[in-house]
Formats: sequence, C-alpha cells, structure tokens
Amino acid sequence: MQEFFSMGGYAFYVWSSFGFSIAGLIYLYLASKSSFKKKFNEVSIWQIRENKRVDK
Amino acid sequence: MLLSELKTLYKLEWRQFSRSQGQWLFPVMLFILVIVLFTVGIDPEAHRLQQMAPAVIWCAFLLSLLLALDHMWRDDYQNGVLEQMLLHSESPLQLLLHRVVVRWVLSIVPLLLCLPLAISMLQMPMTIFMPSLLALAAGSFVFWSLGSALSALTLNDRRPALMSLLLLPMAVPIVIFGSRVIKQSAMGESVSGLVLMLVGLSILSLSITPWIMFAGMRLNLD
Amino acid sequence: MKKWFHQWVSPPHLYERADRYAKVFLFLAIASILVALYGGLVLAPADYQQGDAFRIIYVHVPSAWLSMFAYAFMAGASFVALVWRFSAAHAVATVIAPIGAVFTLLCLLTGSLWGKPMWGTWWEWDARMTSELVLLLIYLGYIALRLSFEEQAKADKAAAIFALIGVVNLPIIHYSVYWWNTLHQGATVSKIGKPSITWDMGWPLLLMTIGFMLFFGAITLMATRGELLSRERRTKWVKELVDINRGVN
Amino acid sequence: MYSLEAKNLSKWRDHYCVFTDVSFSLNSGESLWIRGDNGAGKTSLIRILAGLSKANDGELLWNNESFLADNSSYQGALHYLSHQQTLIPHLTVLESIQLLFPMLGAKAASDISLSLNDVGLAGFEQHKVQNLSAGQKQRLSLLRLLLRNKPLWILDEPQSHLDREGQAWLFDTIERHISNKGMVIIISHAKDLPLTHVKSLDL
Repeated sequence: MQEFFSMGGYAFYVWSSFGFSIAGLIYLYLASKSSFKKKFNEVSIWQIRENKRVDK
Repeated sequence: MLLSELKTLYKLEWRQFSRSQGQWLFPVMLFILVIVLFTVGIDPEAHRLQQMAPAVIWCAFLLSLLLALDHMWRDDYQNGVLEQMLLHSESPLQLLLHRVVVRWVLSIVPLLLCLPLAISMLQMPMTIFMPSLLALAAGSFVFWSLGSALSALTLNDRRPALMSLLLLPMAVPIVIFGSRVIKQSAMGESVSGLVLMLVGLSILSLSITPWIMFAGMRLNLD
Repeated sequence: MKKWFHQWVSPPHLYERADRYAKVFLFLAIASILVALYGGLVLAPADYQQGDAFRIIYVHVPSAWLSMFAYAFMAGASFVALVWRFSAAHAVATVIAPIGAVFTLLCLLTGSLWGKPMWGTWWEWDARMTSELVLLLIYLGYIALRLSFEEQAKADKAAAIFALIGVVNLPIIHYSVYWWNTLHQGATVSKIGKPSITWDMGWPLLLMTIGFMLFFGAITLMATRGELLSRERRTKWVKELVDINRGVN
Repeated sequence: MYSLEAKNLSKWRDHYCVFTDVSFSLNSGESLWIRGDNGAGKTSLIRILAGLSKANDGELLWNNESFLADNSSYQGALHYLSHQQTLIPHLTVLESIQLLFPMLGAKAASDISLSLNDVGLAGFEQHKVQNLSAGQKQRLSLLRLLLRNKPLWILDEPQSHLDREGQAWLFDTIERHISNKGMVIIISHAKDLPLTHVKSLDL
C-alpha cells in the first residue's frame, strides 16, 4: 500500500496530475449543470416578464 | 468601369497616405524602438546580438504592422465610408483586396527601408539583406491579409487589442520560417525553400481572406 | 438521410434526446474512467525507463486528444451551422469552446507535471506542448470574440468563421512547430525514448480515452440543452416546457 | 416609372423585435416620410431598404419584382445617405469631390465650382474637411446626391446640422427630384415636411 502511494518516488507528479484531471472533469460537470439551470431560470424569468408586457 | 474605380482607389489611398500627418512614421519608430529595447535588455555583445537578431527583427516587424493594421478599416467604418464603398462598388471583393494590397505596400516599404539599419544595429552581416527582405515581404503579406480579415471580423469591438490577440497565435509559422531564413542566410546556407514556403503561405492566405473580410463586413454593417 | 438529419437537429428534438443521452453517456463515462484508473494506476506495470511517472500518460494523452477532438467537433459544427443554417449547431459550438479550453489546460498542466521529473524542467519547448499552448490561445480568442458581440446572431457567425480560420491554420502551426522542434532537438537530452506500449499498459489508456470522450459528450449535451432553451426562448416548445416545469399550465 | 413596395417587413435582433409588419408602396413622383420615436427602428428599416441589412420576414418588390439584398438593378437605382457624414477628415473639399465621391457612387463632377456654388461652399475648395463646420460638412455630403442622377434617394435625417437656408435648399432639391419622377424615402424628426406628394409611415 505504502509502495502504491509513493509511486516509485514520483508521488507528487503522478498524484497531482490525476488530481488536477479529476478536478477538471468535476468542474466541467458542475459548470455544465449549473449553466443549464442558470439558462433555464433566465428563460423563465424572461417569459414571465414578456407575458406581462404582452398583457399590458 | 472597375479599372477606373481601382484607379480612383489608388489615388485616394496615396492622397490619404501623404496627408496622414506623419502617421506612416509611427510603425517605423516602433520597429526601431523594439530593437533598441531588446538590445538594452541584454549585454550587447556581437555573438549574443546575432543569436537574437532573427527573432528580434521578426517580432519588431510584426508588432509594427499591428499598429498600421489597426487603421485598416476602422476609420472608414466609423465615418460611414466603408458601407458606402461596398454599396456602390461594381465588385466589392476586388476593391477590398486591392485596398489591402495597397495599404500593405505603403506600410512595409518604410519598414523595409529601415532593414539595413536594423541589420547593422544587430551586428549581422549585410549579406542577409536580400533573403530577409524577400522573407519579410512574403511573411508580412500573410500576416497583413489575415490581420485585415480579422479586423473586419472584429470591427464592432472598440478595443484594438482583440484583433491582435486573435492574429498573433496565427503568426507562429511565419516567425518560425522567417527567422530561420535570417539565421540560415547569415550562415551562408541556401534559403530558397523557406522563402518559397512563405510565398506559398501568402498565396494561400490571398485566396481565403477576401471572403472572410467581406463576410465580416456584411456582418458588422448589419 | 437529410430529412432524418434535419429532424434530429431540430431544437426540441435535440433538447429532449440530449437529456437521455447525456445520462447514458455520463454513466458509461464514469464506469470506464473508474476501470481505467484502476487499470492504469494498479494493474499496469511500471515503465522500465520512466518508472511510475509514466502513469501520467493515462490523463495526459486523453486530455490532449480531447483538446483536439473538441476543436475539430466545434469547427465541424460551425461549418454545418454556416452552410446549412442549423441554429442548433451554433449552440453546440458555443458550449464546446470553454470545454475544449479546459481540456487543453489540463493537457498542459499534466504535461508540465510529467516534464518536470523527465526533462528536469516544468516547461520544455517540445513541439506538442508548444502547439497545445497555441491551441489554448486560439480557444481563448474564440471565446473573447464571441463575448465581444452584443447580438447573438452576429457572434455566432463571426465565431464560426474564426473557428474555420483556425482549422486551416492549426495544421500549419502544428507542422511548422514540429519542424522547428526537430531542428533544435539535438540540444536537449530527454529521458523519454519511444515508449513501446504493451497491451497491459495500453488498454487502460484506450479505455480512459473512451471514457473522456463519453464524458465530453455528456457535458456537451447538458450544456447544449441550456443554450438551446436560451436561444429558442420565443418558440412555442420552450414556452410550453417552461410553463410545465413552473407548474403553471 | 419605378415602384417600390414593401410587404410585412419585420426585423428582429435576437429576442428583441425592432419592428414588425411594415408595409408601404411608393411610385415615381412620390416621397415617403418615415417617422417615429428614438429607437423605433427607423434606421434599421432604412438600412434594409438600402440593401445593407436583411429583413427577417416580409418581401420587398422593385418594379413588381422581388429582390434579394444584392439585386444589382435595384442597387444601381438607389442613393443612400446615412446619418453619418461619410467624409474623410484630412481630405480637402476638392479632393473629396474628385477622389472620395467617385468611390461612393457619384460621378466626378464636370463643373466643380458650379456644384459647390449650389451647396454654398464656393471658395472652400482647398479647406480640409476637418476644418469645416458641421453644417458645411452636411452640405458637402449632400452634394453627392446631385453628382449622379439616381431615381431613388434614401436619406437618413438629411437636414441635421443645416441652417434655415440650407434646409430650404435641401427641400427645394428634393422637391425638384420628385417632380422629375424621382422617389425619396426620408427619415426626419421635423414636425412638418415642406414637401408635396408626401406619404408618411409611422413606426
């Protein structure tokens, strides 16, 4: 186990590479998800406003 | 009809060039200044200067052209001349292309005249003059035509930096081939292949950029 | 064929399907990435030259591949959007740009982390790294160009044209950088020989790449849905959809 | 005889509607006065008519034939003056007429002093455009209208910056053009246009 984590002395480079990559993927996932939600809210607010404008 | 239109264009460009209150000197001044700044940044010993010279000449040259490219369409776009020209021209594509070529000639000739000065400032042998002249002419045309296309695309943006940021990454091949020409000709090697490569790139850019220019203008004038 | 394509890329259809496909892609992507992680970090033997540092390849190469694949996909979408005027394709190109930029950044980061132990420096002017850096700058330029327009329709067209200029330029940049690199390569001593990849080292790489691509597909679809809603906000299907989800009816 | 007809033109900018359902028809010897508040889309409409922009919906007929934005027979028949003055500041008045205007679709003037006299700029031949007053610049750019005879004039606020005398000259010129079987489309904020045969279109 100890040997696995030390990565033959390259632990810092290997683990930070994998760490950055996984973090990057998670960031992309969250960003896409939140952008969808943001856009959805934006459109529904826009639509409420638009309906009011048309009713007037 | 088109011929007389082009003749008028040439006359108009020449008149504007001679009336620009010395504006054509700005790129030349920038060219010299960049070389001076590079040199004072290191210890100016002959071998070090010679090592840097190809890159310094090319970077200074392209940066100076950026200064001139900024005025390619913007002034005429803002005072409404550009849309009228497109509206009334027999062949807008050709007109735009001719204007690009005319302005290119008017901008690089003063810079090329300074080339001997730059070569001697960087303590390079004068034998590199001819090959580097050819390479700078061909390479700068690629840069210039792509730059004109990109500035037509970014006309609506008031910040002049955007076009430079889009254009400069595309200059990587030009600088690679072009500075290689200077380096190899200083060592007395043959550079015709490299110069031909740059000429090839300029023909490629000539065939693509007019369409981009035209599309960019239509889009920004809408 | 064309009719089928037209129907498939019609925004409401794409919106509806995108949700389902995104979930499937995401599931498959996570599964294959996890298996590939196990394969790459545990099962694969250490390289005889580079030791365990070579394992960085399992994240470096897939992100490099994705950075280019994403650009090609974005340019393809831009081309389709310009020529056949598919508004949905513009939406796809819009959302890909930042995703591609993140993959490019990951590729540069992991490449740098790999370069430090192997070359002894964080940044080596290696041909691939250099052209990857130029690619990042082009992605950023694309995004900046898009942001400089107030009007979406104009931004779409200008950005699509720029993406296509990039398609012509990137191979030229790539090959010129390679050529430049081989000329001065003699000076650098690199510990990397050509790593001959054996099957037990290779399959996690392949699986990881597939996983990254599936993941790319999933998040692109998710983001495209939002973009489609925003662009099509005046249409009936969006109005109905928003009404239903708000519970107004 | 010419005719221009617009049927249900609409212009959108993304989700924002600039105008919808604009229709009018115009024949030789008539003028159209486009009125509306700021931001009502007057300039957008006029740029569509000049062929610089495209309508999202609707149809335009020139001599009862529909045209796309780059129809050359229509383009060759119109003269569009935008609200910009379309002049290059460091040229002289004379150079503008001899070099710039031919690029912008006007013929080189046969008798320059006569035409300059017409717009009240006689004696200013060697002055640079940047040194002229706003009204003089406007007069100079209006001179383009006279240098080539085109049937359809499209004018975006032509009387801005003009003094009373200049305006009188402008409307005289327009009136003469109309009585010569020309057509004029004009955007103006004036309360009242001193023109006969004028139709108005409210946006």
